[in-house]
Amino acid sequence: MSSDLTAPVAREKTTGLHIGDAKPGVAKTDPIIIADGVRRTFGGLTAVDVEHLEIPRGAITALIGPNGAGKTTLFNLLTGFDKPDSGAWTFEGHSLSGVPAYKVARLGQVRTFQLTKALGLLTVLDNMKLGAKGQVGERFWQSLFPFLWRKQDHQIEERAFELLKKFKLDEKSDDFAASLSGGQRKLLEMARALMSEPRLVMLDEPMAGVNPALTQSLLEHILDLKDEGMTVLFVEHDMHMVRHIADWVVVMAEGRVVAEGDPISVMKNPEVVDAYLGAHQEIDLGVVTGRYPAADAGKNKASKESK
Amino acid sequence: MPTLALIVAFLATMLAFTFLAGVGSASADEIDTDKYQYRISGNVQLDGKPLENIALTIAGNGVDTTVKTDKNGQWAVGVPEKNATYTVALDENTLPTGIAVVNDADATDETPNIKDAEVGPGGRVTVNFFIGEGERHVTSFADQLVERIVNGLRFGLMLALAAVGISLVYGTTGLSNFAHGEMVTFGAVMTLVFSRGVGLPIYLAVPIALVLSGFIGYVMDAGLWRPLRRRRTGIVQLMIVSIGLSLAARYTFQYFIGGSTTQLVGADQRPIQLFGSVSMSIIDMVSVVISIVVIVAFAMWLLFTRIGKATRAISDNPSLAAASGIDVDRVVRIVWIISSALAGLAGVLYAYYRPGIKWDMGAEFLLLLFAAVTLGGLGTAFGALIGAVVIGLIVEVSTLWIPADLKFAAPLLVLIIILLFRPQGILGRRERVG
Amino acid sequence: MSAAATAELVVDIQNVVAGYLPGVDILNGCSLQARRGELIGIIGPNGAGKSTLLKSIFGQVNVRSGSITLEGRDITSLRANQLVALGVGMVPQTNNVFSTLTIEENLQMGLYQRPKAYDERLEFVTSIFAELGKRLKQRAGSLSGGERQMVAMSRALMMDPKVLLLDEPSAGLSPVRQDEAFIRVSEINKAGVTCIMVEQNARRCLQICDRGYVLDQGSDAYTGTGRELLGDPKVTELYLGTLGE
Amino acid sequence: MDWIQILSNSASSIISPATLAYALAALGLAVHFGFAGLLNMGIAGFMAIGAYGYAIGILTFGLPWWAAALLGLVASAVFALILGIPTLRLRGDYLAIVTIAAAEVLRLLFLTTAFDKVTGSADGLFGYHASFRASNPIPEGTYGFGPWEYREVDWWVRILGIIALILAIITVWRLMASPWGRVLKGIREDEEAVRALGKNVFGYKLTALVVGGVIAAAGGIVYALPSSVNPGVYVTSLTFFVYTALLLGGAATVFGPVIGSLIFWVLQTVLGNVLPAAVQAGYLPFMTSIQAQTLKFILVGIALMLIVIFRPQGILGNKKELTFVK
Repeated sequence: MSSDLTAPVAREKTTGLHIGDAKPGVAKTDPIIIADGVRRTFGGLTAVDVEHLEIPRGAITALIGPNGAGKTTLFNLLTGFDKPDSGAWTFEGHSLSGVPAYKVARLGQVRTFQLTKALGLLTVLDNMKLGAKGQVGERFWQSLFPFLWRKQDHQIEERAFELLKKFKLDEKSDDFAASLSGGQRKLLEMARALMSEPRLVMLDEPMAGVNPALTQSLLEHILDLKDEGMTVLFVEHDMHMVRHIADWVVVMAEGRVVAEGDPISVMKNPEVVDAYLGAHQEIDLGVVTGRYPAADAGKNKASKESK
Repeated sequence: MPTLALIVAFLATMLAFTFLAGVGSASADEIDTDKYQYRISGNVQLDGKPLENIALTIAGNGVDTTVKTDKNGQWAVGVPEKNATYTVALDENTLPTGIAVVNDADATDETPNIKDAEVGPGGRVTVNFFIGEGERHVTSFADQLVERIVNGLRFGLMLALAAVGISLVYGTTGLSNFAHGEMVTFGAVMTLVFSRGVGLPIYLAVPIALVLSGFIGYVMDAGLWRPLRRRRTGIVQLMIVSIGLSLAARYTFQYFIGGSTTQLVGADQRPIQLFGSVSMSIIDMVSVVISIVVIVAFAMWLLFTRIGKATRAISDNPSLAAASGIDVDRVVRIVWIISSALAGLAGVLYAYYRPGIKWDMGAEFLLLLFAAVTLGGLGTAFGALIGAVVIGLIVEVSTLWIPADLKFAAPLLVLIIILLFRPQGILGRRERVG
Repeated sequence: MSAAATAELVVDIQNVVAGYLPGVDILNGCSLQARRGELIGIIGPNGAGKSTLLKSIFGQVNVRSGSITLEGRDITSLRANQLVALGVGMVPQTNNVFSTLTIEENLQMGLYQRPKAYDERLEFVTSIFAELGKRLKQRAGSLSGGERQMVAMSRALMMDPKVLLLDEPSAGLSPVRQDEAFIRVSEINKAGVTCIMVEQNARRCLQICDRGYVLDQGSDAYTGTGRELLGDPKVTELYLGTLGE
Repeated sequence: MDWIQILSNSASSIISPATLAYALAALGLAVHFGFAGLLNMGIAGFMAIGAYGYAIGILTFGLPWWAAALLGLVASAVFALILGIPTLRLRGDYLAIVTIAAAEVLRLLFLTTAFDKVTGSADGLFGYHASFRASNPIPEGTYGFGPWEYREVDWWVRILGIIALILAIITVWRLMASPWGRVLKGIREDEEAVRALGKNVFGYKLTALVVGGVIAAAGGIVYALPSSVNPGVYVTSLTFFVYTALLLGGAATVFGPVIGSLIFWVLQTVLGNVLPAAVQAGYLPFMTSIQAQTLKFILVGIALMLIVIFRPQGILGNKKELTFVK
């Protein structure tokens, strides 16, 4: 079903996620994450300053914004990998402030990284098996007695193979993860995260460094997650794929949430246009800098409109 | 905070041990007699009866040892030098009440509890005190503190010479150089070779040793570290290579100078009393002046010269430095030469401070260097400078409360505790995840 | 612009294949030309190899085949300090100032190879970045993102480069600062410096550049003047059209 | 030169208490460095704790030898906890510096005259053999053949050493073949990634530090069993020698540390016999026999450099799986 060979089927977007006007900090009908007043500064520079943010359950939410907008820092804060200067947030009602990263993951909120962290000197299969939760054999004393964990390990292995097949990595299962290509590592990291049966999957730039042939299949995988009942939050700065798969878009700039909404309306939002294309989008910098006569610029605009 | 509680408990236990030991142990009647071949000994008696647990401090020529009498009233301390003078001070607080050290016959010494002991050609001397009823003579706590602080600054400045070098190397290349201690030893050993060996006067031998130290730095960079950098060897690998180098160098010194301690010319100079209970020999004073002058010159170099600025730029951001047209390899080579020469100088001064040159003298120095550099933040030369002075002070001042043979343990403990609160080091930066 | 189009070639990149890991090519057969006085923009989707192309000019990537020449001289795989001596300046995307050094020291590092020309070059640089002249003793680490970007450009300009390479000068800046950065790049170019700029903000980049290259999967898919590319439906589809329609 | 004697000595060193002690220490270090990626430079401290714990247990507390050995192991576990809780959050190079400092503090505490009654300060501890020898089931006499001919006491030491080593090997092998070992190796590769998968990285590192520390302490006890506890042994050089043995065999392997220690000591014995003999025979006229003994340590240093540069994975390690990941 999820193959890069079949043509992408447009899937139904989830709607009705918010209550009231789609503005920054809007309340959601069924939020999975609620964050309040989260601030993080790095030596005077404010990286994140989010007043209020809710992430809708059972939908795919994209966190977009230009480089340096604080997307990854917010990710790190929400997953316990960094500590905020102030603020609080909950995941499915559990307060997560000050909860260490591994406990956050155990609660069912698992993340991937922008720069892939495939464990290079472990085999692909071992990478996958590492992802499974609640393994008896991972406890110290039990690990010494294989009969206590062998059965569970086999079950985990089976599940790992299923996922690997789905992600077309099953033939690589005995190779060291270091031998995979960049795109395959992204896939492996995502598959590994799924081994823990998460309820919220957080993907930090899943498409960065992935070749276009793989992009389509990655998108399909992300859409599949939603179909399987998971919530997805991902960071991306390429709007192309955001429009394709996201049900909800949160736009950040300079550490703040500047806009929220469904992909279509967000892209029409002047705040977003500003954040992405510069404040005064209508002004042509070529004209401002005197490189082009105003008339030429107008012509260009016309040609675009005609399209 | 169970972590903190555990640490506090651990430290408390250690402190308790220290105090208990101070009260309880009694049989430390012979110290360093197997380490050094010469000795000062004595017998403390009151009207022919031996006094047990009387504390004596033997100082001079870098020795600073406290010893207690055994049940026969006897004590002995090993010292590194013969034909040298040491100061023996009896701690009157440890005498029975109402008893003090008194002057015999018609002498009018104001401090009869402090005596000079000259270890002659025979290598042995006996020092005894006249003890009877009388008024006590003690060095006040304030005087002791001042003396320790002066010594601490002196030691810290010397440490700083080597610490700024190891820090620069770390900053520019990422290498935690475990062989830096051997570069310290190298300077001392070369001075020995050219003064005692070749027979040059010390004021010629030292500069030659420093030039050779700088040259060794160049050779190490060109022959070992630069090729490894080219291969993009990882920092852990580099660190372990430096450990191998340290071992090889350390035993090479032992191969040539043997296992004993050898003194440089002038190590036996008499200290001159300066103020309070502070006294230094001419060489000590010259050492302090040299340390200060060299460190100031080094700081000027780093702050204001073109190469100095380039060095800081590389420590800050090596790839941007290269993108600015700085020949990183060349600057790193200069850093190696300078830090190696500074380590050599520290070695010469340390040889006078310890005193004596021994094949593994750099190894004991290295950990203090690491402590200093880590305290100030890895990679920042000025941090290392401050860290070194702090470590020097901790080493000396801590002996007011803890046994002198634990004085090198104190700064290492301080280091561990500091890293508890700032895992990235005092000036280190935390990196973003992901 | 028309004068620039006929001027001599400064940078000539022919069919470069390059990558970081053995066996994995990021660039596969990429070509690019810059003439004296031109402002070249390189755009393209994530992972297309934009930054890698810039790094291959600056000798930071292994170039496996193809050639890179500067004024006819082969500069493939020269070391950074040699390239600087030949007149190639680089403004990296991140970590582009010496944060523990003062602004003045940052500028001095810029013309490390010719310290005598400092006063003369400072005059030129402060003619574009006037505000820096008053804050020379300030530590670069205390500056905001936009100010750092200016220090970074100034540092690179100090060496009087024949060609200036800029890696996403707008990255991490707020919209207003982004525009400011583009205007500065334009001014630098007008002052006579050939510029090659990689940008994520494609529209802005194409608005000011003389010619643009659209990279896709490691090779140059489209090229033309900035205006042509802005108006090209295929380019819009591939890269520009994702927003603001 | 008496080649027969030299060969015999070298062969004998294969099961010498020193070799067994190094093998245990290197195995402990493999758990720390090879499998968990912890740059522990204080392995000498763990060995010292084992040795002193054993000797002090007998001499000060009057324990039977086996209880004293247990005391040494427990003490090393406690030391691992005290050392690990504050330091395991540190970056690799800081961890190295702190652990080497901690081991040195420990050595200075054993060396100071302040605790002379318990630690023997510079003299170390000796004369604790009675209970151990009394427990020896082997009747008095000399057994074995060829180079491996020992008295019953010496056999008893070796047998216990070998048993300890086999137990340690089985434990480490079981651990590393289990999901627990998988997590540990994952942490070595990238602890953030493993943390993101819900594993308590700190807990695993601490456990690994304790396990490796206890095994190394067992090495310290085996080292102390036949002779005495001398503070001069537990210097930083010992840590470096153990690293050499470990890297020689292969840091991320179970048998590598054992093989490495074996080669280390056999070579030490060969050089320690051949070099002085060569000097006496006049082959090395520029060298004294004391210098010849020093030369072998110089060679250890050079060997360590060469291994790390040219064969970082060791003899048994897989080139792809070399452990210098950071």
